Amino acid sequence: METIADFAIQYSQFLDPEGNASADVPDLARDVDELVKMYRVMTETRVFDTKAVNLQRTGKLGTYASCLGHEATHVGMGAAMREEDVFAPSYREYGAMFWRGVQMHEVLLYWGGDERGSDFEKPRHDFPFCVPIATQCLHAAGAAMAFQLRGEPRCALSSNGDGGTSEGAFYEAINIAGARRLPMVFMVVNNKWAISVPIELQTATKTLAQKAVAAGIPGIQVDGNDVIAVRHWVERALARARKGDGPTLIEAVTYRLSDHTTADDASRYRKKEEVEAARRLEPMIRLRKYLTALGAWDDEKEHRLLEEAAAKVDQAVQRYLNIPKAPVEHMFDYMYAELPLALEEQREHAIRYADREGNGHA
Amino acid sequence: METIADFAIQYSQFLDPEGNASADVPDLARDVDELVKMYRVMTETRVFDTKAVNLQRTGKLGTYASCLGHEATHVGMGAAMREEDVFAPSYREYGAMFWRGVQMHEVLLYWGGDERGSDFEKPRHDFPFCVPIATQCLHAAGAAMAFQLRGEPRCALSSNGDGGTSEGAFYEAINIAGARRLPMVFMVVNNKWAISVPIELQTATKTLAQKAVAAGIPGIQVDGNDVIAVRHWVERALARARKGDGPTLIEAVTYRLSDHTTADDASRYRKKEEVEAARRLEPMIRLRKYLTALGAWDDEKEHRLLEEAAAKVDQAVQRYLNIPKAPVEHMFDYMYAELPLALEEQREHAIRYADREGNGHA
Amino acid sequence: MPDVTLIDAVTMALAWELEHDPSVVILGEDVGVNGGVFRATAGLQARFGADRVMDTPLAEGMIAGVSIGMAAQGMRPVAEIQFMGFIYPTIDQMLNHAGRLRNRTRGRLSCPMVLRAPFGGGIHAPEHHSESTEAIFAHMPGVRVVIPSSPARAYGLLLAAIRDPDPVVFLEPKRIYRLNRQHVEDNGKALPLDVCYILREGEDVTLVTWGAMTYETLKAADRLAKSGVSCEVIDLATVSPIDYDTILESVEKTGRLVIVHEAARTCGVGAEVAAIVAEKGLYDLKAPIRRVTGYDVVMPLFRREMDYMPSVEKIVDAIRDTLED
Amino acid sequence: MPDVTLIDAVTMALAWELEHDPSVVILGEDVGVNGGVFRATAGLQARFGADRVMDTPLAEGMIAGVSIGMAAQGMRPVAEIQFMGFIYPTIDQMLNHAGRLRNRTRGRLSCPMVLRAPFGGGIHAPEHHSESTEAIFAHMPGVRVVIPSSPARAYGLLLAAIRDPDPVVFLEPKRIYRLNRQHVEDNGKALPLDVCYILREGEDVTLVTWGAMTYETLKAADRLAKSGVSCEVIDLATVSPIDYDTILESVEKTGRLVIVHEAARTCGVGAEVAAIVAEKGLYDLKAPIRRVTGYDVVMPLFRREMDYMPSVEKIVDAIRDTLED
Ligand SMILES: Cc1ncc(C[n+]2csc(CCOP(=O)(O)OP(=O)(O)O)c2C)c(N)n1
Ligand SMILES: Cc1ncc(C[n+]2csc(CCOP(=O)(O)OP(=O)(O)O)c2C)c(N)n1
Ligand SMILES: [Mg+2]
Ligand SMILES: [Mg+2]
Repeated sequence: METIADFAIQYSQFLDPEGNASADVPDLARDVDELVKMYRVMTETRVFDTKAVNLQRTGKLGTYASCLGHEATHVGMGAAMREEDVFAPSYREYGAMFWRGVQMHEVLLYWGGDERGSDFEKPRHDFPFCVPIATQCLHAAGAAMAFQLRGEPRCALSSNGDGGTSEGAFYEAINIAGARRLPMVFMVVNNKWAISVPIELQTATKTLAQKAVAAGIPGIQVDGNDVIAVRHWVERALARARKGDGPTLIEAVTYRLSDHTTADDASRYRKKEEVEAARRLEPMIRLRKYLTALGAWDDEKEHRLLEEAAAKVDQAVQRYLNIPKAPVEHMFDYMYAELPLALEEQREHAIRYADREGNGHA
Repeated sequence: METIADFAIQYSQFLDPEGNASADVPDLARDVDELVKMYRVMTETRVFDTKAVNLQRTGKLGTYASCLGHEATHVGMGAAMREEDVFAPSYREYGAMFWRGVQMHEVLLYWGGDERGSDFEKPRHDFPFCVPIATQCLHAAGAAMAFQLRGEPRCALSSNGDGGTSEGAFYEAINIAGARRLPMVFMVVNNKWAISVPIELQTATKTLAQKAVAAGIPGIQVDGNDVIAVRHWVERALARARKGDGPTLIEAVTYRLSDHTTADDASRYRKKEEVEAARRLEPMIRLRKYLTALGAWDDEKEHRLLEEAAAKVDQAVQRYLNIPKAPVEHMFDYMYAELPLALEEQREHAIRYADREGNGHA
Repeated sequence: MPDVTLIDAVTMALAWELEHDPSVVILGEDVGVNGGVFRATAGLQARFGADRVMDTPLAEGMIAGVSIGMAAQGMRPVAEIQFMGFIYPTIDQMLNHAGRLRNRTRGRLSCPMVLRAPFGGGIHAPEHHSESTEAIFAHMPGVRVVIPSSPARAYGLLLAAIRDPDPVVFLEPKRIYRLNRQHVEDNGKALPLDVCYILREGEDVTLVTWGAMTYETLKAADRLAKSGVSCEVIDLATVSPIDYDTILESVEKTGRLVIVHEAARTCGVGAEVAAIVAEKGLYDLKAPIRRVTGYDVVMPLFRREMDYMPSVEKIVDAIRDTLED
Repeated sequence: MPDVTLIDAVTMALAWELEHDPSVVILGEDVGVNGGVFRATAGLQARFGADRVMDTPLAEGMIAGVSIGMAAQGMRPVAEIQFMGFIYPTIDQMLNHAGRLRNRTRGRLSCPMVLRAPFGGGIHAPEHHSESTEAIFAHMPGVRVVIPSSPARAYGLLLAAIRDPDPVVFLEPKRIYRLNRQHVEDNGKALPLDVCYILREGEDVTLVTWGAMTYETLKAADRLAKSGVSCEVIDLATVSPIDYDTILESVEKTGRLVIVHEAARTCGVGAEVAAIVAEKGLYDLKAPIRRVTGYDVVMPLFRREMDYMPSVEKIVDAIRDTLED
């Protein structure tokens, strides 16, 4: 037998859990302003996340999917993108969305049961949250096709989890992306769990990065708790895509430190020890240590940042809580560019009953 | 960056197009009886195929999918299986089906528009033809799960084409097979074309065997025009699966020498030269040359075989043509184990109209 | 034993079949250690092992496809789809294979599988978690669609679905999973499929509904009873094939029909019920048929989901209108 | 220019839009060099290039998903699914995304895409090549379902579908692709969506149908005309949302309704038409509504497919029965 093809999957980490930088760090590791900016958004995201969970516990928010532990992966991918690029998230990439301009009260509106939460003031062209797992990968591929056809120097980036890699839609997306050399990046956020299903039951592969081999595209694995590694490799992959050299699959290895959502109780299926061990690898501490070692951070800055983040989150919460229900007819008014005649009677029916219950608008 | 995983795809051919055997041939290459048996079924299959195409041209058969050029791949995979194993074909693996006991008139009945064609006298447990591309891969995986759960030493084998590897169902099947170490083999018959779509537009991968990497299972590529290579590697993969060591993906590289089906005109999208070049690699000639070199074959044997094959095919055609339409009510009688009350009136309605047109039964 | 909820009854039925039929296996996402996101399979993996109660990779089309493969080879898989909003990748396998395998092989192979999924709104769930699209499956020849509306029917109908030699889509109204309790004998006794269940007898109007809407409909009937209106309430239970004799007999008696369902109106199962009566019971009708249904819009996120759903008020008004016609 | 067939008209409409709207692209399996297995896109790749007319890998879910992504970013993709029997992998994307994108983003994003597919039986095609499952798409809020029944309507309605700002499933009755020719002005003039087309005016009975069945239905009307029965034949054309005013007006005039479709009866679109009339036109009905449809079975292989389908005889008898009621 002769070998006719071979493949290797590489792994990259620049910042270890103690905040020590490896020899081969990229320039980004020396760009203190950018690092601090990312640390700020990661911190704001975590403060937001904690608050959102509490809002749900106190009945002020619906089911909410926490991003605890994913801050480096999410902010890293968000920061690597250009404003004109298109992001197709799943449902917990708040760090990436905040970086791109989505506002906290919009995210709260969404989980608060109000469609207006997906009507981002900016970025207008990003896709909304996507709950049906991995379906967004195809939307990103379609967006990339649009950019390619129009000759625009823009890229699409989709994000899905380890569980999402088992869906046919994920594979169909990476395959078409490879076949057409689409300008896009597939982020696979491997947080080890799909609700209660561990990665071992999800697939027999040693890595998720190697799924790329089935599409004939490059795949690499990075430490998803190292924001420098995530941003660096996503930037590289986007640059490559923008040049017309095609898509890349990037597996970011992290851990879901929270329950799957506020409706889940992870203690049913996960060992405390595993979570404790993972907590020691989380992304904030190492970045703070690194910044401190660079002399770019100290307790006082940390203290001020936390206060500012708390204030920002509280403002967003207030704004969210003060937004009254949308008019009942909105459930009809955005179904089509123009409401078909056939639906007018139903629309009046809905308004009549909502009004009767004094529930038409607020 | 460190390399954390690597993969190699191997290629195997024992018989070259001239019928020369490589040094490392397996024992099978010396088992004249088995080789002749395979050559016989390959020949019968080709005679059948030619006849079926003619039946369609003369209006005695519906659209038919020719297997011209696939004889080694199909007979090789069929011969590698055990009777108790389960085969999940697509729609043109006649060589494999004939080997397993499906009768020629049954195949004609199917393409002749009669469901009874899928009611194989044997093998009773094999899946019928499967037109929705790649869906059968999941049925084979399910069969393998049944065998695994019941502790039966049986395997499932699914077969799909190069185009089929683009369907999410194909990937979902290899992924679950890897995750559960299912006793099965995925045959990917790469005949270079999916109707008019060449393999280059189907995927960016260098091989189809490497799709296995995304499922964490072994994948190899064999010369699909070399029946010895096909049967040998499928037998090895089945033995491995039967031992409990899990599934294998085998890409058999061959070529569709015919139109896609009798409804297709390949000259619209394919160069004559390409087909001519492929014809020189076809599977029958090399096997005959090899058998002749072994002293196991000669023109007289060939002549007799062709006569016998023609007679067998003619008998099957006669049997097929003599089978009258099934009763009209059959369209109801196999929908459920017991016909629901709600359908009885419809059933009577159908019978009434068929009878009125003297079309109820024959 | 203590009274049980609808979801307890589902678990009881699954446990009974796992216990008594070795060919029964359960598969789905999070059905194992976690016992399902609604706990329908709680404790089953611990009791019957990870071979009989399998956590699968995240791929609904795969879950349906391997279930068909297992069923064709002698198993009785009971697959769970986590929410009906994620059931759509199974449609290709259910329509092109599950409902056809027996017919296309002339009975050589068959497909005794069950596809379970919670459906419907009203629990403040996230986007895509509140759909009612039973009509899509009701349009598939060869596939039964069964919807229980009480603990006892959940137990008896699920047993029947698992034992049925043909594929069954078993949709569970999650809004009433824990709404109330009822004594259910865990005796392995199945209830008949393909028949309606009359929940309340009445003379003036026939109300046909199923799933969680049986509660709103019964409440409407109660309220109207106070003003002397006698409603007959029929739970369709097997949404396809429909037991239309029971419906026609009732309409023959009452002369009036109101259909209530949560799904969008257009081409919902209510349309089929109305069509059957307009074909076979027209002369019994004293007034136009009415449908109280979800609107032909996307199920709103939860701030507005109750405005989408049929309410007791909407049902009562529709009945009143019918009586005044 | 010479008279054209229905499929010629489809090609003409595609070419017109490719010519006049740079955001229009065509994608699908074998739509390029091969020009589609039915030749609907014949010559278009040669004329507009492989960027505008794209052969895709073999994955229907992908075709729908990338079309949604393109549409959301300003393109107007027209995707072809080779046969309706293979459209089911698109349902998840069409139902969960295409029909919802505008609503769930409150108009920020929209989905102006067309999903074309040939459907229906009667051409002696292989297994899975003859299905009619328009009802599944008709049940999806936010998705239009349009079915032409003549070359002129194929041209005008396809133009309208491509220009519509929302997703349209455009189903082509392949049995009549080449049945007859008609003069069609290639002038880029679209026909209105969301309205029925009255193919024949009449007084005694209203016949509602669509697609290839318009031919059987018109033949039945012709035959009955000889015995003095005057049938009004309505082509639904936009199967969802339904223009029920036209139907109700007709029934008000005739007092009788027969619905004809090829799809399986239960929960077919005919049920919705019947339900609407039983709700809003009941007092106009002089006789029970009748449906002449495919049976609730798998479309038989071709030796028996015509026994499955509504025939002129079946339709004529149903009309006669209605008139005798
Ligand atoms: C198609 C589909 N099936 C099932 C679900 C229910 N569900 C929501 S999240 C989830 C697990 C996803 O795991 P993963 O892809 O690893 O992402 P993570 O939640 O870990 O970020 C499941 C099964 C869904 N949303 N969509
Ligand atoms: C799901 C699905 N989509 C489309 C088709 C139509 N179709 C029939 S065969 C075929 C090409 C299949 O190519 P390949 O998988 O390479 O198998 P081959 O015909 O070459 O053996 C297509 C597109 C189908 N049968 N099923
Ligand atoms: Mg995960
Ligand atoms: Mg091929």
